[in-house]
Amino acid sequence: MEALITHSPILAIAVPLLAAFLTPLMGRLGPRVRDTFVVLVLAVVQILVIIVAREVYANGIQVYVLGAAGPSLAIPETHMVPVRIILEVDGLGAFLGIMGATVALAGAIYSISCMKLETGQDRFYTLMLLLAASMIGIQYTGDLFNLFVFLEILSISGAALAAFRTRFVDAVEGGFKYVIVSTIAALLVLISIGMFYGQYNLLNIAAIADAMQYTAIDKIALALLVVALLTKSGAVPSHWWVPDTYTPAAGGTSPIIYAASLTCLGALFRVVFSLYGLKLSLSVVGWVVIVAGLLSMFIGVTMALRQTDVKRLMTYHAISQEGYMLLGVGVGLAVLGNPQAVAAYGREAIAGGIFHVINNAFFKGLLLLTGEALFFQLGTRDLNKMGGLGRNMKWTCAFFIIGALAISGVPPFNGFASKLMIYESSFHLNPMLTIIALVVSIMTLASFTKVFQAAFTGPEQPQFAAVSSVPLSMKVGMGILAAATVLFSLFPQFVVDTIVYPATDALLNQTGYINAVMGGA
Amino acid sequence: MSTIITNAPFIAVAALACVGIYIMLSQRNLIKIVMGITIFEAAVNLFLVSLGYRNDGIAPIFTNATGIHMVLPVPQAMTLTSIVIGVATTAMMLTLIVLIYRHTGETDAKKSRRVKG
Amino acid sequence: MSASPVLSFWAPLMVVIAFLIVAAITYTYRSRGRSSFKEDTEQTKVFLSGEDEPEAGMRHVRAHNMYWGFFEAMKRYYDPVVRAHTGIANDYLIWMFGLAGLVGVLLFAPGLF
Amino acid sequence: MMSKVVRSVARLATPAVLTFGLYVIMHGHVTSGGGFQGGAVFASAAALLLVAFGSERVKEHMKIPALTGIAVSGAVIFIGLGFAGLATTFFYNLFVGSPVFGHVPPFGPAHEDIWTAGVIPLMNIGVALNVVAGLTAIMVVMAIASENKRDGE
Repeated sequence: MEALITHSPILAIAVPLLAAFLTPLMGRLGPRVRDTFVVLVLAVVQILVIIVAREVYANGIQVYVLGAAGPSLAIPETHMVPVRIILEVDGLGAFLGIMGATVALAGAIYSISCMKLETGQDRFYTLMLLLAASMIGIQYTGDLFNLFVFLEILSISGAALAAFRTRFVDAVEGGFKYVIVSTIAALLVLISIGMFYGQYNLLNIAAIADAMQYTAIDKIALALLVVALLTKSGAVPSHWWVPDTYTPAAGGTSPIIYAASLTCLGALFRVVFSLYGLKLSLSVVGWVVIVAGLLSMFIGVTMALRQTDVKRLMTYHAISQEGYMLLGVGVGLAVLGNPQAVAAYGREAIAGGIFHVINNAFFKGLLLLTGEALFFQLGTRDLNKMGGLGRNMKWTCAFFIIGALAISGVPPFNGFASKLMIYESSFHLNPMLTIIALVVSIMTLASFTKVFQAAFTGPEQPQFAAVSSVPLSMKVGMGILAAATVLFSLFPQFVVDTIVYPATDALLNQTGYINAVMGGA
Repeated sequence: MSTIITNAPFIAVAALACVGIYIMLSQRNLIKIVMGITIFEAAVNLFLVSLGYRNDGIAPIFTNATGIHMVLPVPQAMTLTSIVIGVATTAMMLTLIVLIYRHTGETDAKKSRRVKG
Repeated sequence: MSASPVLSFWAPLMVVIAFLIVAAITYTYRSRGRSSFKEDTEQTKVFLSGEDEPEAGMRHVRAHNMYWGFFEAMKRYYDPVVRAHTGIANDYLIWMFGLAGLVGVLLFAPGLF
Repeated sequence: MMSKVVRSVARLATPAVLTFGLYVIMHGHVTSGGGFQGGAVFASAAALLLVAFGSERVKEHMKIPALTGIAVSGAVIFIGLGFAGLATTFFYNLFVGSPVFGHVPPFGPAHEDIWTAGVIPLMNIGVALNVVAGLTAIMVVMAIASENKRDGE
């Protein structure tokens, strides 16, 4: 048991990675064996990330050194700096690990029925497990180059999953756009890694943060990292690929790809808070993040209002909700240099942004799954052709209502709790921010009313009279996310105190992050 | 003069990166976009390798050699990893272009576009 | 690890209980409604005057009809924004490199804010 | 299918290419090279065969499911070796001092002793299997795709 806890950070990455390559072998034993295997592996990953999280919240940052004589031997005796690949799990990493594993589990269970008739399912599940492994890897790693490698695994598997149903032209196109955008983003990250290595001869995030001088080259590297990770997380003004990619994503993968882009948002927070911390020009970067957040919110929601493709509408909301997270964290970042302001509202703002990340992964994932369920049953995503589906697809309708109310911030759902935290704290920085956020929230409700009205209400349409309820595994997949949403809605205080504030404090405590690897007081 | 020679790899990096970015941004043909990405990738790889260069250095296959200049092995390992990943992404992009061509009969980014707005 | 100052006054269970009470009241009120209403009779027809009911497809307000006035009023905002979403791969990369340049310039121009 | 000259040269060159690839793979831990480089050289033989004999004949001998199996087993070897070190840490070099590649080289210039470096040569083999099969599969699939298109036109 002790050994399991010590090795759990690497196991959470290595188990899905190994399972990904075992899946084709399992596929030769039959589809049922393979599906069970995949779901079991993801359940194990879920348990592992919870073990990691418990350990992190109880005993502080967990460091795991790969290939060393001991898992916590960060700096070899003959060297002054860390040379091995180091996993460093802090509150934020553990938090986003839980998010990624939960969404991956729900998506995998959902896909069992949804993908039953597709060809090449072995490859599908391989890619899904690779995506899950890379998602957790990005959060857990303490090494910049390792981060790049996981980003690339994420891009390739994500693009392949987006383009998986190659019989649809939009799927292929979405996959292509995703792969070129994320390749360039990853190359920008690689350039900045080269810039750090050229200056400091280091690759470890904590070690670079310790040695950081904030030179001109570091500024260029910061610009590249911020833009690359903003792009990967799908913030305006480089959000263009998001709707193209998520909309055609096969089966239960669209929430997983969405969680993957939220993971990239987590990597952005890691870079800004843990790598640069107080050394960067806080107000500039803070306001860049805030403006990106406001633009994402507003453009995302206004573009969503006019969509008639149900999943495309939801993906524009993904952009819009990402704006809230950026707004919250940006407000905290802008005042990071001022301890009083941080204590008064900055910490609250960051906590609101981070809480919104996990809330969104659940209810947005749920909505994307309901959109896919409509496509699965009707063969079309066009809202103009739908109507009266609430009669035949009761479960989907119920899950849709939960997701739609939560995302619009209607009390008592968790979307309201996290948005409330963002409104309250951003108001202190500038009241305009809060007003825009409120208007966007209203427009979110308006556009989901449109979906509900167009798809689920109204008279029964004759062409959809034979539509039946979705298969069991799809209900279970949606049910997991719906249950998580409802739980988070009913006990927001508990969730915020146990997992959100530790993640926030991990971001704010840069010295703690550095000392976990570099030693010292 | 010597500064030019020591900085020659970085000048080449800048030139390659500019060529790559120009191709990516200006060419509408999907395969040309991929070519631009590959050139940009080559620039990044060259950048990494040149970072590890030491004057009169030798290949880093020695154990604790003292008094001998060795080029840094870590950037080489990073470059190799990036090349491997580059192969995978290029294969992926080209496969998707083949599929796009099968669906639409076009390799032009504008004419083969099916979703927008 | 202090409690959130904002969420300390936020009690979702209270909202749920209030919702249940209101729902109960509404349900009692509804059940006291006219008992002469019968389903599947003339009463449920759309037109009381006896006109023919249009087909199901015609009775439903389609998605593209919704918020028409809003889009019309916001035309000056929507036209450029929608046009910017070209869907061409090159444009995505142009925005990305442009953004990188912009952020780089902002970082080198402190005192701007 | 190319002319007889090309085919003959390809027949002659293929064993040499394969040998060189194998050399690069097996000496990855003492000289420049390694699993990926050697694997790429090895797979270039497949490219040579594809060019010389055309995809029609090559795809009879290189079946995609078999290649997938090889690639998967290579990856499993690599990660499995990582798991094998788990008694200490993941990716721990557990073969140091053992008869399998276990020699510890003396300090100074490398002695070209192939029995050094512990798990690293084994990992090179795993990587090489993956790369050989992966690259070959990519080339075969692309060749088949282009052939199909030519028929369609």
